[in-house]
Amino acid sequence: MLLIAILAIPLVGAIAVALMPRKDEQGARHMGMVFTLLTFFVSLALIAGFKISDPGMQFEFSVPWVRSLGINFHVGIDGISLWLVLLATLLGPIVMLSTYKAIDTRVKEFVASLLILEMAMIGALVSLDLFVFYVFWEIMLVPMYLMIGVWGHGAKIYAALKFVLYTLVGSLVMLVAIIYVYVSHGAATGFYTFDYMVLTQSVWGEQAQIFLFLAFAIAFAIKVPMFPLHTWLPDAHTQAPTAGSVILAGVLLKMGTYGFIRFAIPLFPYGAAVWAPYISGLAVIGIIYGALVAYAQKDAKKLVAYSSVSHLGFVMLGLMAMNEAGVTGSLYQMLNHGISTGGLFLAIGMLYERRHTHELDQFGGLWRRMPVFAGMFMIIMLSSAGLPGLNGFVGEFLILVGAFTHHQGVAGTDLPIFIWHSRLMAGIAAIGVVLGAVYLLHLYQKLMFGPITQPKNADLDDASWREILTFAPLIVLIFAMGIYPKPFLERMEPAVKLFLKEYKVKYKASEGYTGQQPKQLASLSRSKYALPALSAPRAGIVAKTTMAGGKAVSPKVPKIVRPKIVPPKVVRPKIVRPKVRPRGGAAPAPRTPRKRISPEDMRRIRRQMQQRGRPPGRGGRGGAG
Amino acid sequence: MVPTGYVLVLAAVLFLLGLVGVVLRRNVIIVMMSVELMLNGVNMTLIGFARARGEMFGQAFSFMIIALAAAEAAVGLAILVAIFRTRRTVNVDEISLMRH
Amino acid sequence: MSFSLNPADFVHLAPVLFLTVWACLVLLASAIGGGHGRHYGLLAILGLILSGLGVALSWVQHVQPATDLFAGMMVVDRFALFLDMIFIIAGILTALVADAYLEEHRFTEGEFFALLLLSISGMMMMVHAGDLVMFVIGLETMSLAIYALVASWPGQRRSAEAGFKYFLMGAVASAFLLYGIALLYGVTGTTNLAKLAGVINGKAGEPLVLVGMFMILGAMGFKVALVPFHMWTPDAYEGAPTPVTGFMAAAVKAAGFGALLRLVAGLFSADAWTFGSTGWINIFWVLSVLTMTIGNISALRQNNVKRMLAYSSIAHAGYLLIGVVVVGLDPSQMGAVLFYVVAYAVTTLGAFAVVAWIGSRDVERTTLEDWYGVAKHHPAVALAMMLFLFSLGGLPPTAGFFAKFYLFKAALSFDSPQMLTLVLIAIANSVVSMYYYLRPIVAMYFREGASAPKPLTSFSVYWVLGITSALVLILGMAPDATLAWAAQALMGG
Amino acid sequence: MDLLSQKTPLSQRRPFISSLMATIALLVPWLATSVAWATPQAAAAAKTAPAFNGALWTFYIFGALTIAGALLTITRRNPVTAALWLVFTLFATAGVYLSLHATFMAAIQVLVYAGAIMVLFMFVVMMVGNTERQEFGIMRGLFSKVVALGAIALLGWRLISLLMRQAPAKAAMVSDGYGSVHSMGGVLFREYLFPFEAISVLLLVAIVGAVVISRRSTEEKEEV
Repeated sequence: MLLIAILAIPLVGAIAVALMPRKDEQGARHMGMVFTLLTFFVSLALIAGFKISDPGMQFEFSVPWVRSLGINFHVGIDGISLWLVLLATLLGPIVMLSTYKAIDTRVKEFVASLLILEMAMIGALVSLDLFVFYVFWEIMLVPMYLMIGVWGHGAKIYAALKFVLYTLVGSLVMLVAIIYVYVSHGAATGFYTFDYMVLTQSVWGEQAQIFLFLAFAIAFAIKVPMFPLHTWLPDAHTQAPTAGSVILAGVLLKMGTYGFIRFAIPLFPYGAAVWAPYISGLAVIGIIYGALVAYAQKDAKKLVAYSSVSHLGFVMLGLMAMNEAGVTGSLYQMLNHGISTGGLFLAIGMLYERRHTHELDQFGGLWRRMPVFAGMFMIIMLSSAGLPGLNGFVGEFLILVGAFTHHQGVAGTDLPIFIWHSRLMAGIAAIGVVLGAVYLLHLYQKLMFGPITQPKNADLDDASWREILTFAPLIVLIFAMGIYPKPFLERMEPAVKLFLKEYKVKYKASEGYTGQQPKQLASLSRSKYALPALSAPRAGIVAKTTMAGGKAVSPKVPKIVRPKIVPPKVVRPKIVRPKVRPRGGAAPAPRTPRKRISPEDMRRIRRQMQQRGRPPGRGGRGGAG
Repeated sequence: MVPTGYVLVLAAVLFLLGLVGVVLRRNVIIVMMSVELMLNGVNMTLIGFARARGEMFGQAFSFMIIALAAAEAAVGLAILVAIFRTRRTVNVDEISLMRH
Repeated sequence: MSFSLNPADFVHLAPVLFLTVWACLVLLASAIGGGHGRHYGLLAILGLILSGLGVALSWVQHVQPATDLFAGMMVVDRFALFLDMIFIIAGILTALVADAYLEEHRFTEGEFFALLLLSISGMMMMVHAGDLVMFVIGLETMSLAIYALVASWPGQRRSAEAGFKYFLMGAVASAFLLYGIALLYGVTGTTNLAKLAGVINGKAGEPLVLVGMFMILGAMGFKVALVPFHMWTPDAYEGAPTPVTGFMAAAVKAAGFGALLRLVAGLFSADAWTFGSTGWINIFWVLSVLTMTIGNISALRQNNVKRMLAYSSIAHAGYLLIGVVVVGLDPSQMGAVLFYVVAYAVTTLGAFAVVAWIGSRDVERTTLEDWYGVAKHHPAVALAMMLFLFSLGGLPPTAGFFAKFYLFKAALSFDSPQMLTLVLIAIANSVVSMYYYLRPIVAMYFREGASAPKPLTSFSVYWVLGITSALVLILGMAPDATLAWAAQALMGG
Repeated sequence: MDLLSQKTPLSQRRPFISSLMATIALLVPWLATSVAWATPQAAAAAKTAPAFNGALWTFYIFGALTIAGALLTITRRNPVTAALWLVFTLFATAGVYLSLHATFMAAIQVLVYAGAIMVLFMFVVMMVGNTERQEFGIMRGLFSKVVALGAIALLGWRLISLLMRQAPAKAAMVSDGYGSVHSMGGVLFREYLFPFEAISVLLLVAIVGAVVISRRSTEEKEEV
């Protein structure tokens, strides 16, 4: 329920703000502040209630949404998503604070969009149902589109359009893959569901995994953005208002990497292993390319935008290493990037408020006029550059370590080529670290040092209290995460370990499996959540329609293959199915809260399933025990 | 006794002549008359088939089509009149306002 | 050949008959009460609601499908009742918009609403038809009423021209339809759909049957604006009074697809046909790809919102054809296409209501420039329009998204590369379509208008906007009930 | 297709039109006599004398007239002439119907089609007046016309060759009352009862539609 509250507060806030009178701009800002802060404080309860040693999902909540299709509103977090959710809720009030001066037209709409965006981001991070995830994923588009289009500057319409269309291309391909997963899983098991926890217990055939992973990966890679698909990012960043850039860099881009780690890799481990070398190759290209292009920029915002491409290359590289150091490092780096790049955008936004330009040449020598601002900027810049002692260093270091031992990750192969591949990748990435320091220092030097060449810069105000307050939480976090990363890492660790363990198990199970249908693995540790208890599709609609393919195939050569559906003989255990409401009948029985089922029960149920249903030889329980 | 094939071919020719008229003629009223020719072709086909089968359904159907043709003609001609009424002052060459 | 008139047959068809009678009543009222400013729309809505109640009652009471009313001429099954409900809802919403619109643009009202009701009863006859005769009569009743409605804008040449173009093409299409029916009759000796479905299996290879079916298909393609037969659509949609355009896009399209589905399920999808040498499904496949692609690409360069929505309706017909393909393969998947019809109808009615709303007094403000800055002056309407456009484009959490999702799901449940290709093409089209759906949003939100528009102020339009946007959201977020109804709406069920 | 058109205005072409009308007038008694030939009794009588098949000859003659009339209808430049030729065609069609023993339909064809519908047409032709105004045209440009003609020719070739081959080889024997008012009434008021009623809705729509379309706006009315 806590997660539902965290989702509901921004939504309520958005509606409340939308209903406020148009004239009361300050009131709308305050209202937005109140709701983002409220969300943040409520989300702090997540840390308090988080069980460190539990690698599985916590704060789970599930309620049937569209019964006839087996869609549940299923949310939950684990060590992987916990900090990202907190990052989102933290950036909410910070961004809100930064807009007090920057946004002065249609304030009401802006605050409402911001709140809806926050809700959608959190929703995408916590959803454990592919359909729900997709819905939140797409809802994110709309407020961001409006933010860039309405409150942006320059070629804002072009940038907004590019942002939407790029993302849409990927996500629609993902939608097809999601539907395919749903349909094939349902056809194989008779249990139609989008539930992530159920679907991750199955593995698809090799061929299918390669394509399905690709479909998911395109969607996520566009969002990340990975190297050849990144072209929307500089436009969107440059044209967006500061708040938009901060949210975009801070959380929205993480959706891509999060999507990989949460959905693409666990669902299709074999596909991930096949594509991993290519992806890490692209990641490395992204690192170097992003850094070089960033160095060449004359526009501060574009520079930071390209630095994002470079930094997220690191994240992808670590992720594709598939070992503990790499994955933990990239998770950590996601947070770092959110904080430091968010901070950089904030700082540049503050300069923009003063000078209405992003041109590097327009600045210089600000150090003298704005010492406090310059100091804070330096800390953030150094964090972004990965100075030891600050947070960026921890993440980058872990990633490089992970990437260096990459070969141990890819399904345990020790072939020399993998070893050399990983060494090469890590080596090039290390150059990227150096380049990162170069372009960031270049940025800082251009802005802050040297003589004041522009007369307008001579009388700039130093950071106001509001601005200091905006930076304060970021700076505190930069130091905290750099000096004492343990509280963060120890909450990630169990989840990451579980992620890797399952990855290996599922990889082994799918290696060499060429069946058309997904097969279920009985042996995954997280499966205690994965009971078909959530909401079975209402008898009739889906089951009937998809099983009715048994029409006689005509003797002529079929151009379209009839659905090859084995009539599922699986009798699902009665105990765990919810009471199916008779259609059009009386009021539904009050939903009993979903029972946590003990491991004993689980074993019993599984035995029953095996005895009753599984026709022998369907390869259902293959895989690695 | 008339061979059914002859009737059907005659009907088809009527239908096609109507179609040619629709496609080639630019005079709206003649185009509408051509549509009537097409409908007559249909009617003749129906009656021919009805004769071949020795039943009345085809004829009843064609009866309906005559009524339908009357209704269509009424509406079409009414629209035509409306067009010409609004068009009185307009240059004839500018036939359609809606060209993109 | 024995025939006895069963009075109960009239009861089964009460909603249709009632609507016809009510139309006469509206006519009578307008004859007595005079022409202008009398809100005959409300009278029409009352009739529609009563008829809708009848339909609902029929749906609830429905135990056995009545398939042989009046010697097999009419059929009452849930499929038809479901579509009836769509027509009635579309009619109510259209009447609400029209009530304000007609007043603003100085129409004579009584006859307009009578025609609206008559066209709906035509649609009902068409989807209830158990025999090709009734099918044709229903189709023509609907079409003639729509031709007249399109041309009903007094003194507007554009409207009359659009009506005439539509009429002429429609008349030719009807002639083809009738010729096709005549050929089918000749070969099979019957026009009863149920009998035809039985007989036609054995005659699948007969060339005359093929020619006949092609002609019927072409004519139906004209009615629902499939691509080789879509030429009339933009002109007719643009020239027609906007409420009529909305009605055409929603109800006429629904009726056309309802009839097409009946034919597909009855005639085209007979087992021997499905994968036969002619491959009906393949034809629909190709038509679907053509329709959505050409519809979307043509819409890209439209500056006129009404015309753009016209092309978008063509594109949506293409998506709906995916549903036809699906139903052709497995008739029990009817729910997917019906849900899409509902979602599309509601959304497009809302969108056209906004288009109707924004114009005033003989001026329809339909170019994108006219829409600049609307969001500033009328944020609620702009928001509603954005919702409709996103729904048309298929973004969650709207009806359009769920409908598309459900349709794709139905299509992908056939494990066939051909269907996968079709869905992927549809996806590519969705992306393209998003480009032009965003353009009115750009105009409304991102641009500054020179002057504030003076739109219709009547509350009935706001009612429509409220209802449609609520429905768009409900269908997108809580589609359970509608899905269940759509799944029950099977032919002969 | 306008090659056959005459440039002379309508007023100077009266003699031709009156001769056409005279031809139509002559057709009527011919039709009447064909009824005698074409009735089943006559056909039965004809069996005894197979040398002369009355129905078939009726068909040949009226079929030829139908095609001629249709050709002339679609080639006339002047709508009035075209309408008259259409009337001619419809009469001839009625003759063909007679040869098929569809006596009731033949009567209806003359009464409703050639009578009522064509009067409507003539009325509009006269009302609209100057023919130059009536240009509309679905197909534009020579190319599209040629393509369309080609398509029609293809369709026609396929259709006609199919019909020749596939048509039922032997027509059924029919009883005396076939095609009469009585038998038609039997169908129309039994199986076709509902369509028969429903078509009245269609006609109602046509009437209301015509009224709606030809209404002027209230403003316009005030001005007039």
